Amino acid sequence: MAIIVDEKTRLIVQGITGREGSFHTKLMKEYGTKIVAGVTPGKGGQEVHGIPVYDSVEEAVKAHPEANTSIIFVPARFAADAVYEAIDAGIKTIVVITEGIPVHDALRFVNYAKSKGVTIIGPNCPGVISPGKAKVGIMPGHIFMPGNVGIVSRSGTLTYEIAYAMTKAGIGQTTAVGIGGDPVVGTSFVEALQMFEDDPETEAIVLVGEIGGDMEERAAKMIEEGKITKPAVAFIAGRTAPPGKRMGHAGAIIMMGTGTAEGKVKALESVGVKVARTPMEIPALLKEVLKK
Amino acid sequence: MAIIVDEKTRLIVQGITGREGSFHTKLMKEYGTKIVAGVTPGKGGQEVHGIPVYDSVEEAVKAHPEANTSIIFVPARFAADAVYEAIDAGIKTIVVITEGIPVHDALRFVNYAKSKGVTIIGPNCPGVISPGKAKVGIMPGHIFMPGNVGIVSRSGTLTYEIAYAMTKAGIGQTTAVGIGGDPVVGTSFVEALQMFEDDPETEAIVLVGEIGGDMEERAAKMIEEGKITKPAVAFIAGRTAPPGKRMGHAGAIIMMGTGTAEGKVKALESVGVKVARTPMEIPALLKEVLKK
Amino acid sequence: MKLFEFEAKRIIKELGFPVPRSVLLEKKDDPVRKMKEAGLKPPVVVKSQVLVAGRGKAGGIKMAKTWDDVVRLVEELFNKPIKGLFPRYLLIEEAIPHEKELYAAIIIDRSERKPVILASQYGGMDIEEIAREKPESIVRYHVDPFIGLRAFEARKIGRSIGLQGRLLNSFAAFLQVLYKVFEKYDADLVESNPLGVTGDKVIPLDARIIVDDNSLYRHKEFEKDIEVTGEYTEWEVKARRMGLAFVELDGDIGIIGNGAGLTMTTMDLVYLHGGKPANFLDIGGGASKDLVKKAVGFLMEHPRIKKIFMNIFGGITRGDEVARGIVAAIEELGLKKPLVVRLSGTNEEEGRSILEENGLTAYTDPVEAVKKVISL
Amino acid sequence: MKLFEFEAKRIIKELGFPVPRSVLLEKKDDPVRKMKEAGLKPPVVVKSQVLVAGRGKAGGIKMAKTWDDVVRLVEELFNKPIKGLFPRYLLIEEAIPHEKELYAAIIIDRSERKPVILASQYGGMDIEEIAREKPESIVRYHVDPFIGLRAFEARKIGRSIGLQGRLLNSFAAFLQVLYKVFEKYDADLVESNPLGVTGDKVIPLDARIIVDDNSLYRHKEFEKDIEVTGEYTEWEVKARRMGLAFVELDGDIGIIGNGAGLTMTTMDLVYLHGGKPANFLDIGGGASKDLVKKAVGFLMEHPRIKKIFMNIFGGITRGDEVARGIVAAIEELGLKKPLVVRLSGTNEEEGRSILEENGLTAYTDPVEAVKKVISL
Repeated sequence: MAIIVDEKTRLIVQGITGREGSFHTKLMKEYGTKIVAGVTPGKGGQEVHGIPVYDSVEEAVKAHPEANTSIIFVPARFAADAVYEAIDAGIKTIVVITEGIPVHDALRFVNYAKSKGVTIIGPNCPGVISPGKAKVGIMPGHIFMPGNVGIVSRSGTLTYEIAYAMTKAGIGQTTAVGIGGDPVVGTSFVEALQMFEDDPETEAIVLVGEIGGDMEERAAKMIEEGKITKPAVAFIAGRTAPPGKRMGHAGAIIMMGTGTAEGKVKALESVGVKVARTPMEIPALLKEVLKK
Repeated sequence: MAIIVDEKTRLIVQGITGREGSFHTKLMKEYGTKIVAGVTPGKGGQEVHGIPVYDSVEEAVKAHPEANTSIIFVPARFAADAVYEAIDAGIKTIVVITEGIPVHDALRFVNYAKSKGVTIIGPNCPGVISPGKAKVGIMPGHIFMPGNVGIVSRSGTLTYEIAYAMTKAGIGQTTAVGIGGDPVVGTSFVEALQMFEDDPETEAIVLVGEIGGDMEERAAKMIEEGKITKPAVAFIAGRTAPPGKRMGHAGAIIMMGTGTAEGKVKALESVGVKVARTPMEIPALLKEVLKK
Repeated sequence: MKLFEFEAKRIIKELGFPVPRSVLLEKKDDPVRKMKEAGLKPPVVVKSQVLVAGRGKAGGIKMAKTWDDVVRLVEELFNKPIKGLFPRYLLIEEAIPHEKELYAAIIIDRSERKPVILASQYGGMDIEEIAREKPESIVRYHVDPFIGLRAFEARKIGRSIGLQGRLLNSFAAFLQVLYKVFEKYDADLVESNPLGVTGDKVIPLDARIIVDDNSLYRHKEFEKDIEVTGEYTEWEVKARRMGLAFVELDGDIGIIGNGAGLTMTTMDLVYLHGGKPANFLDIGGGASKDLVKKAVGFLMEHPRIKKIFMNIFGGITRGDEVARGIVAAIEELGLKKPLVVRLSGTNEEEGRSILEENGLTAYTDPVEAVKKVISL
Repeated sequence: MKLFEFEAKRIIKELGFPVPRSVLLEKKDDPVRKMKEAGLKPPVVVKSQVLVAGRGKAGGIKMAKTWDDVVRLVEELFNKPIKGLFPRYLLIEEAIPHEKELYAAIIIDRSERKPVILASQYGGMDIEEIAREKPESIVRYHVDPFIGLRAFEARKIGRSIGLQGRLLNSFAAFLQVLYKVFEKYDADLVESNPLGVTGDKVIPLDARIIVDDNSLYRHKEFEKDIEVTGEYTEWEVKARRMGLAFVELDGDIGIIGNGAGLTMTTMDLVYLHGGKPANFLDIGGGASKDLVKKAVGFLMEHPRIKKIFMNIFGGITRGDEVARGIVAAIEELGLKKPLVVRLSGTNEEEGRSILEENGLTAYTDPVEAVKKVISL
């Protein structure tokens, strides 16, 4: 097993004719992901890397009723519309790669998705990979390998860094989820952790956080409450980031005293989660917790 | 039994301190309706005709958890807010007397109510009376009498006229529902007919329509489809109303050819519903159908 | 409230969709100078700004190919009544060559209680006409009022009337702007007919907006002299200014009722017994003495009305208030015309006794009352 | 993008809530004449328009009781830096006597993914300070973004901070306007602190709006010279104009990374190994050759930066594009400073060979690379 995407994933690529959409469609296909259709309004009838393109998600789903997942590469101004389109066409898992989506747009479509029972990953995320099964994202596939550790991360490249270090150390992954770096994302640490907890193949979890918000603190609380029984290790980026410059604003106000790397590290360590000082330390920490 | 309101009705009056709210609270109370609380923001702590007034529906419901129905007398500009307030406080039946509510407001709160499983009667309606059990509205109570005929009507005063004629002829009512004269109302003929069909005490139904829209045609279709098995008689107001002056606009466009009194009379007669030429003919028609 | 074409187009442009370039003309204006100031030159279309359906067929829209045409047609149209109405404004618009005319509108579907988009590839005729001649061409699409019209939905509507490529995108963008207009201005109706197709773009050649009267308190920008609109007769304008819900008909028996249904039924009853109603006048629910007085006084003054029939069944309206209003009207104006009153319902006894004290009788049975008024 | 107090107040007023009467002053303006034109007279408050928290405590807000005070304080405040920033504008506002100061704000709750209203009866100090001193006084209320803030909810919030009567209604009306601002302007934050209480009305004595940068394409009205805002350093302004996500720090090692997390981690690594990062520069996902060239060139020009560390792990970013960008930058500007590159991920081999062809080596291990850059 795995979470979010696996061998049963049948993918639609929204924005398939764009530069990034087309490039990553090729890479995902090469990785072995079953891509059934692409969508670009006005380009219906074309083919991209052998994949048929439709004018709308509705038409794509009509022609390929097995489609269950969508990945979105469309530009920020049109991305919210693409998400609604996928939801209304019955797609149950939507990965939003697009960066720069207005936060009020995300606020709305994330709430809409929730009301329809749809899982959103992102926006502004690298996607999800279940090594050996399916890659629905833009991560370089070769640095991952199948295994029994789940990764959940707010940062794209940092995930690659850590997965790469794990793979080199012989530790494979069930699934790696990049939840996205925007203030409002569809799936937070809390939900991803729960999915890993429920996944029988996952034996340990790597949590990659960064400054801002209080997701890491909420994850720590979950662990404290005993909802997560699997061992977890963590890395938090931004220990040297200056407060107030970019992250120290609105988001931090509600959750007083949280939002700093120190706060997050402390919250996690206080519930027994080992926090690495560099991404490269993660494999060693994992080996420790997996031994037990 | 009866529909919408009955002896189990526990009523909150929103806008109880206003002129109409206070006047009709007195009349409803005299009729025997169990009024448990009134609400007027900023007037909490007062009493009106012995009924305690609260600042919000939430507080009223907290103090009187048996409350299940609300009647709204607040001015048009604030009426939508009052409806939302009642819905969010858990009230399941809301009668909106207020006239002059913008149709876009009604569009929204009617859809909101539907999503929450709440029954709205009105806006711009006289309310609902189940003679001998409860009066939640502004109709003169003395012209109604308990019995076995249900009345559903788009017009307030016309309902009184017909009920009065029935009562004088010795035909009583289970419930009389004034659904309201606005283009968008919470409960339409179709829903009210279904309620009467499901009510064991109701043996016949009087349908009081008027020009505009296609509610009467939809009711006829329901009867044709066999969903309504109880005998029905009807009156349609506006046979001499000039087309185009007030009703013959936007609303008629979707349902081409419908909207005129002639069309409605024809639709109803074609499914075997007797249509009275004057309100005064209703009792005679009812006696005919009840005899069978 | 119906808006003029020029107002509707101004709003559409404001919310982001291009409309034909134009100048608005009053009678005192020099059309040639105004056009030159705006950089417009013939060919142009001169359009009578009247709130009447079928304006084109009635000769209210003319093409001017030369400056001479402009001068002549402006003169002509200002002096030509369209279905009885003289325009206060003319709109002079660049002539837009177009290959095709579409239809697009948004209204409220009363049964579904949702906004509904209507679209057809056959524009340029009334929707009723399209419905008669090409019923299958009309596409209907319901919108969730909490979510609005999303781009993919607008494109779907466009595809379903046969559009594609850039033209589809232009149409979809137009529908989204139309929806914004619908929402922002509390519209009962927004319509563009015809919606022209020129190359890969759509452009609204005509536009209509009807604003929900109940919402006017939050659209003060439309507070204008209602006489200007031409939507109402002289006496209807007077009535509106007085706050009376009055519609003029062509008979001689003045009608006052409380509630639209009862008032219409009263008209029906008069007609059924051989009389001709002169009007519809609904004093609504909970009418005060003053409103009743105003209503009675208004019909007393109306020259075509020979007698008045007042049919009141009290609910929120109280019989005593009505009676006091009648008495006050008569005290002030005198009983110039026969007045028959029918009074039942809330506080009917009090009302009846007030009338009796002042020498008037009130009927209980409406049919009896109708027969009486016709016999007078 | 942070808006100035005067902009925030202008918006609040536009959407329907009264703010103190005021005039906006530039350095060239005569304060007395401008005030007289606007019908303002002392006592007034003179406020330095800088985008800095704690402006009052830093001496940026002064009360002027006489005309002489006005002239003196205007002169003084224009020449007084607040936390290093000189104001381009001063706001002169009528002094509003008030009995009490409240706090009201709307932000986005990331965890609940809902807008959340924050309110407290103790305004006038920072929310962090209120949270420390009167945590129980802060009321939080979540709003459904599809429905918005309804009046009864606004009243509930007001009651829960102890308001009642007309004051409650005024506060509720203010919250509803604040929510409209939040929605209409895609705000990350709208705040009024203090929100004054004068009689039975509230009045925003200060107001802050932060607009979501991602939404600026639909708020062209805020397109302004970013230098004016004082939010950014000279080099940050330059970077923004070039489209670079650059934050200036005080070290000497220039940092380029792809992705915020990796870039921050790169800073952390440098620091951990004894170096001092000079900046944060994230070239983001899918950077083109041109962007990379711009980024490298930018750090090459920055005077405080002595050496550059570039840490790239390719995902959507391709190693070959990055390598081409580096080569292009060096070709144009020369290799003025030591540059250490670490390159892994998508197209890393192609990238590495491009660099090698041009005489540069790229590391695979970031720790090795960090040690190298620090050793230089």
